[in-house]
Amino acid sequence: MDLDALAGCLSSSACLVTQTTSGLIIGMLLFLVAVGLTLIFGVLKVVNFSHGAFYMFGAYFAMTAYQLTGSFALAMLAGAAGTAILGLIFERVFMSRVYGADVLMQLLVCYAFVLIFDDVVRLIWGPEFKSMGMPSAFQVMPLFIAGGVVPPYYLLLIGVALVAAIVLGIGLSRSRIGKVIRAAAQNPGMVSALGINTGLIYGGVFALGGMLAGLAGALAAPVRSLTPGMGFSVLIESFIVTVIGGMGSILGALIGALLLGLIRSFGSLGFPLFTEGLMYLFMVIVLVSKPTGLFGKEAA
Amino acid sequence: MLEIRNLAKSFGGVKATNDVTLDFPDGSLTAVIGPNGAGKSTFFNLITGALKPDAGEVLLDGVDLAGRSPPEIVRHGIGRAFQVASIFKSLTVQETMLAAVSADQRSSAMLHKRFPLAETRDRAEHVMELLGLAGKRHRTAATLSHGDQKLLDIALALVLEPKVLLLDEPTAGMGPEERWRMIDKVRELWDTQKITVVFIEHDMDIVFKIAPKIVVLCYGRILATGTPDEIRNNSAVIEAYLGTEHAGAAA
Amino acid sequence: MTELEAGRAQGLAPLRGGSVLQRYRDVLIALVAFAVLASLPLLTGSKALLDFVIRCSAYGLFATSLNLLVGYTGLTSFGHGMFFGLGAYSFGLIMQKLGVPIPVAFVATLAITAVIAAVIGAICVRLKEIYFAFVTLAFQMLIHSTILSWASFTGGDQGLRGGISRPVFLGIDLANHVHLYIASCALLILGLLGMRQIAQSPFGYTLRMIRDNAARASFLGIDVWRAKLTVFVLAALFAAMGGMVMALFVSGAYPEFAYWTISGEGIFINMLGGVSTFLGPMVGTVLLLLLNDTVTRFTEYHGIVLGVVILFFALGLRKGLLDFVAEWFSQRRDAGEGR
Amino acid sequence: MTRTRTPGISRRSTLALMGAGAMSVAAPWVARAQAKTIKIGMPTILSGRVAQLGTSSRNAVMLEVEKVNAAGGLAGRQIEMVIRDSKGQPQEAARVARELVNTDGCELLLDGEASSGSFAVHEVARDLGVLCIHTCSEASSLTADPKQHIPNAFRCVRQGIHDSIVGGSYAAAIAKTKGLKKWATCSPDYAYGRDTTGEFTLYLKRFAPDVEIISESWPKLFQPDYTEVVTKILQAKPQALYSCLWGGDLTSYIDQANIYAMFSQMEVFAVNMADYTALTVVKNLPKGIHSGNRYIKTFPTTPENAAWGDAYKAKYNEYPTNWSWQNATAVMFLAEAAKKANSVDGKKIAEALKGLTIKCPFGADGTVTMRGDDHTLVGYAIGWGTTIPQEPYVPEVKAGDWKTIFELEAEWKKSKGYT
Repeated sequence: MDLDALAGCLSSSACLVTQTTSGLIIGMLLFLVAVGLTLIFGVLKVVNFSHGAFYMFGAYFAMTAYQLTGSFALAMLAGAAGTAILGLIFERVFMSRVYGADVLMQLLVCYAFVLIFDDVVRLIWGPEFKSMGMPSAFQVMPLFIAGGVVPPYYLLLIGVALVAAIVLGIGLSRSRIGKVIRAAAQNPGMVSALGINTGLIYGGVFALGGMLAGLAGALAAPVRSLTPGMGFSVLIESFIVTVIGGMGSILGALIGALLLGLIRSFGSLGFPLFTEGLMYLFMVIVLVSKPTGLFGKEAA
Repeated sequence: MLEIRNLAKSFGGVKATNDVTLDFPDGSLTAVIGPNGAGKSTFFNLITGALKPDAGEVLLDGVDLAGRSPPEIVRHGIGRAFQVASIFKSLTVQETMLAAVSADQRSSAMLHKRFPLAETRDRAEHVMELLGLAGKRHRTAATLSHGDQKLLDIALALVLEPKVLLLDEPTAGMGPEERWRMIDKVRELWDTQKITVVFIEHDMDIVFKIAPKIVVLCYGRILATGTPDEIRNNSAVIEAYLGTEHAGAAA
Repeated sequence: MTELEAGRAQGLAPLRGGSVLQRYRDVLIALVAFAVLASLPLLTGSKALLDFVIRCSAYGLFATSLNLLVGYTGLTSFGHGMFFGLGAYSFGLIMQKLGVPIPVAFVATLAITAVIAAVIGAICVRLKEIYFAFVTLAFQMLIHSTILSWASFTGGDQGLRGGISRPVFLGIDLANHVHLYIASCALLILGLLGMRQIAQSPFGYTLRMIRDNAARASFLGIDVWRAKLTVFVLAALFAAMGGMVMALFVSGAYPEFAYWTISGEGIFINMLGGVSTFLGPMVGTVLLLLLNDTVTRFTEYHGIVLGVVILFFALGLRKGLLDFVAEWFSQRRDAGEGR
Repeated sequence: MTRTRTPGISRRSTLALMGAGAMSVAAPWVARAQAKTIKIGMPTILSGRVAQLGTSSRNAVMLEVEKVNAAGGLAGRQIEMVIRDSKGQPQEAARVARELVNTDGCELLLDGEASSGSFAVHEVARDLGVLCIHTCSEASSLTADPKQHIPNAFRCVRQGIHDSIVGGSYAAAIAKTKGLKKWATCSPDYAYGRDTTGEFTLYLKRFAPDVEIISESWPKLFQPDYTEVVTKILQAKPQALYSCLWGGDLTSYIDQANIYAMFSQMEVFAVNMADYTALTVVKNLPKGIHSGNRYIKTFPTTPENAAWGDAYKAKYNEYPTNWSWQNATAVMFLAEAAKKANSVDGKKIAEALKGLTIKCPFGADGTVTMRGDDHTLVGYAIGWGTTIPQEPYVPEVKAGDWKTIFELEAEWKKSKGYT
C-alpha cells in the first residue's frame, strides 16, 4: 500500500487531472469491448465468453491489412468488417443452436471457440507476439489539455468510443431497428409472430457485437502487442465492466468502464500491488449490494 | 381460527389490499371472489408471507404471523396451493410427497439417513390416496396432466396437515368437466379433513354451489361477505361485476 | 428434464426397505471399486496409470462436489475452484509451517475451508442464477489475487516451494507412490460415498426441490437460504479434499489451483459427463483427463482438438455422456414396453 | 524387450523417423525397438501467451541434439527428445514430467518451464530422483535456496541476481556521469519482476548512493493497457526509469509510452529489451534504451556465437531467444558431462556436471561453468548496452565483470540466509 502517494496525488491538481484523464482513456477503451458483450447479453441473453477472441481477431486482421496496404483506415475497416462477418457466422452456424438450452451449454460452445480461435491464430500468424506499429500520422507529441496529457491517438480512440456509445444509445432507443431489437430482446416470440426474422436480428446483433470488439482490437493493435490469447485479459476486464454496470445496459457499460478506469488509475497509485484485487473487490461489493449491477434491470 | 385484522399493502400508490379485516372460523369453507385485479392473490400472498404487509395482523389461533417468512408461516399451519401448479418437475409424485412430509417433520436437513424416511410414508401414502394420485406415484411430475399437476400442488399443501388451506384458483386452466371434478375433490377434502379452506375462484356457478360463505374483494377492499344468497342479491357486488363485465366487453 | 431417468429408475425399486438396501448397495459398490483400484498396483507396473488415477481422484472429488451445486441444487458456481485452491494451499501451508501429522492437517484444512466457505456462501447464496455465478467468480478472482499479492505467506506466483513434507502416519507413507495412490483412491471412494449419501439423504431431496422450485420449497417450510448455504459449505469441503489430493500429488500448491480456469474445467467436466446422474462428473473427469493426456501427447494444437470435442458434446449430443447413455437406455426400454 | 539392433541403413532410417517423431509425435514403440537410444524428456510451454519461448527452446534443443547425435550421441547412445506442452500450468508440468519418466522411459529431464511450473517439475525431480536441468526459470531461489537444493537438479539459466548486479553497476556509472538521481521503476507484478527490480535498485544505490527511487509501478503480467502506469511515471518526473517487463508486455509498454513521448523525457533501463523477439517487433524502437543482453549474436563478439545465431536463423527463419541459448547450453553440458562420466546414468552425469566447465559460444570468455555448490550456471556472457532501431540493435555491449558478480552474489546469498 502506498496511501501517501494517493493522498499526494489527490492534493495535486496536475496529478489529479492526469490520472483522471488516463482513467477516462482506460475506461473508454474498455467500453468499446464491453459494449459488445453487454449488447449481446441484452438481446440474446448469451454471456459471450468468446468475446475476447473477436477482439484478438480484430487486432490481427487490422495488422495484416496494415502490412498489406499501409493504410490505417483500411486496417480499421478490416478489423471491424472481418470480425462482423466472423460474428455472423459464429452466431448463425453455432450459437443459434443452443438458444433456449442451458446457459452452461452456451458457455461451453463459447469456451470451445476460445480454445479453437487461439489455436487458429497461432496456426495462421505463429506463436510469437507481433506489433502493428503506430501510423506516422499519429507519431506526434501528446497534447496538454487542462493540465492533463493526452496523446492524439487516444483522442481518436475516445472519439470512436463516444460515437459508438451515442450511436448505440440513440439507435437502440429511437430508430425502428433499435425498437425491433429491443422488442426481440423482451419478447422474441411476439417479434417473430409479427413476421420479423428474429434469426436475422440475432445474427445482426452478434455481428454488431463482434464488430465492436474487432474494432476495439484494431484500434488497440498499434499500441498493444498481438499474441494468441491476447483477448483473455481484455475479456476478463470487460466482463467485470458489464457485470458492474449491469448486463445488458449500454449506459451501465459506459459508467462501469469509466469507474473501472478510475479504479485502475488511482488504484495504481494507492495500491500498486493490489490494483487487480481492487477491481474484483469492487465487483463483489456491487454484486452483493445490487446483484443486477448498477444499471441492470431486475429479472433478466 | 384465522383472523385478519386491518391488513394493508400498496404497490407504488396502488392499494392492492386496503384495510381488510376478516374471520375464518375453524372448519369453514370460504370462497374469495372479485374482478380481475381485485387483490385476491395479493391477499393470499400477504397471509402466506410471500409479501410483507404494510400494516395489519394475521392471527392464527391468536398468534400474529404478519410479516413472517413463508417457512415460518407454513409451520404454523397455513398451507397454500397456487394458481399455476407449483410443483417439482423432476421429482416423482411419491418423492414429492415424501419430501414434503420430511420438510414438515423437520428432517429435510437430515444428512445421515437415506431418503425416504420410514416415518414419512404413511402420511404421504394417505394424501396420495386421498387425492387419487396413488396410481401415478412413479410418474415424474412434469409428465402429469394439467389437472393432476394441480392436484399434486394441493396434495403438497395438504400433506403438511395445515390448519388452514389456501387454494388459489384450484380450477384455473381446466375444462368444464375437470373443474367440477376438482371442486368436488376440494369439497370432499374439506368434509373429510375438517380443516379451514379458503379458495379463490372465478367460476360463479362453482362458487355459489359449494361455498357456504363468500368474500368479495374489489380494489383491495372487502366489498361484501355473506352466504351465496346474500352475495347474489348484494347491489354493490352486482354493480362491481356488471361494471367490470362492461369494461371487459369494451376492451 | 434433469432427473427424469433417475427418478423413473428409482420408482421401480420397491419402496419398503428400499432405501436401506440402496445404502448397502452403494457401500458394496464402493468397496468393490476400492478393491479393484487398490489391486491395480499388483496387476500393473505402470506408474503413469497410478498417476492418472490420483489425478482422477483430485479432479473427480472436485467435479462431483461441483455437481452437488450445479446438478442437484441448481446453483451454477463459476468460482468453485477457489475451494480446490484453498484446500491445496491450506494443507500445504499447514504441513510446511506447522509440521503436524497429515491427518491433523487434513482435518484442519477442512475446518478452515468450512469457515471460509460459510462466510463467502452467506454472501453468495442470496443471489440467483447468473448473478450467483458472477459473484462466485468474483470471489474466486479475489482469492486468486490475494494469493498472488500475499507473496510472503503464499509464495505468490511461484506457489508453495520446497515441497510438502509427508511424514509417515499409521504406517502410511505418502511419499511412497503406491501409498499415495491407495490413499487417493480411499479419499476418492470415501468422498464419493459421502456425496452419494448427501445426494440420497432427505437433505438431497430438499436440494432437488430447491433446484426445481425454490419458492415452492419455502412454502413447504424449508429454509432455502440455509439449505443452499449448507450445500455450498459441504461442496466446498469435498472440493478442498480434491485440492489436498492434488497438493500431495504435485507436492506443492500453485496459484493456478485457485484460478477460474479450474472452475471452468469443473463445469466442463460436468457437462462432458452429465449432471443428472451421480457418477456423471466422474465419467467426465476420466474423459477429460484421457482426452487431455492423449491429445497433448500428439499435438500442441490441443485447443482445436479439445474445442471440436466440446462442440460435439454441446451441439451434437447436447448433454453429458452419461446423461445421453441413460436417456438412450430408457428410450430403448420404453420402446420395448410399447411393443 | 531388448532386441538385437540391425545395423546399417535401417538404423539410419529409424533415426530419421525418430527425429521427425520427436518434434510432434511421440512414438514409444520406435523407442523400444531401439534400446540404445536415450530419451530425454522436456516439458515446456508450447501453447498460450509464451508459446514463442517454449517453441524457441525446443528449436534450440533440437539444433544441438542433432549435433550431438551426429557426433555419436550421448556416451554412444543416440538422443531422442520427447518434448511436450505443459500449457504453462504447474499441475500439467508435473504431470507431463512424471509421464515422461514413468511412461515414456525418459532417463533425463530438461525442464523448459518458467516460474511456478519449474518448481513443480523440481518437486517431480525430487520425488523421482531423475536428473533434471532447468533451462528456463530465472527465479533465484530455485537453486540459491538450500531448502530447494537436490543433488539431481541443475539450472542452466541466467539469473536475475547476476543481471541486477551488472545492471546496477552499469546504471550507476551512467547515473553518476549524467546526474540521474530520481529514478522510477516499472516491473511486472510477480516474483521475477519484484525480485529482479528489488535487486537492481539495491545495487544501483550501492554503486550510486545518492540515487532515490521516487515511484514504483507494478502492472500485472500480460496486462494489455499500461496507460495509468505511463501517466503515473510521467507525473513523478523521474530522470531515469528501470523496467524488467519482457516480451509482448515490454513492446506494448514501449508502444504506449511512445505516444506519451516518454522516452524523450528520461533515460530508460529495460533489462529485457535486447532480445530479438522484442527488438525486431517494435516498429518505432526509441533510440538509446539501455538494456541487458538476452541473446544477441553480436555479444559475445565471437565467430562461434555469430555462427550459432546464424545457424539457428537459417534453420528456423527467426532469431533465437534468451531461452534458446540456455537450452542449447544445457544440451552442451549434457554431452560434455556424459563424455566425462562415460555414461548416461543420471547420478554419474550429475557428479560430472558439478563444477564442469565447457566451451560454449555464450560464455563470457568462451566457456561457461556449472557451479558445483549451488548447481547453477555462471560465466555466461552478460552485459549492458544501448539500443538502435536496426541491426545489430545493440552495437556496443559493456561486459559485466564476473569477479564482482561472484563477490556481490555471495554477499546477497548471505543476506538472504541462503548460506
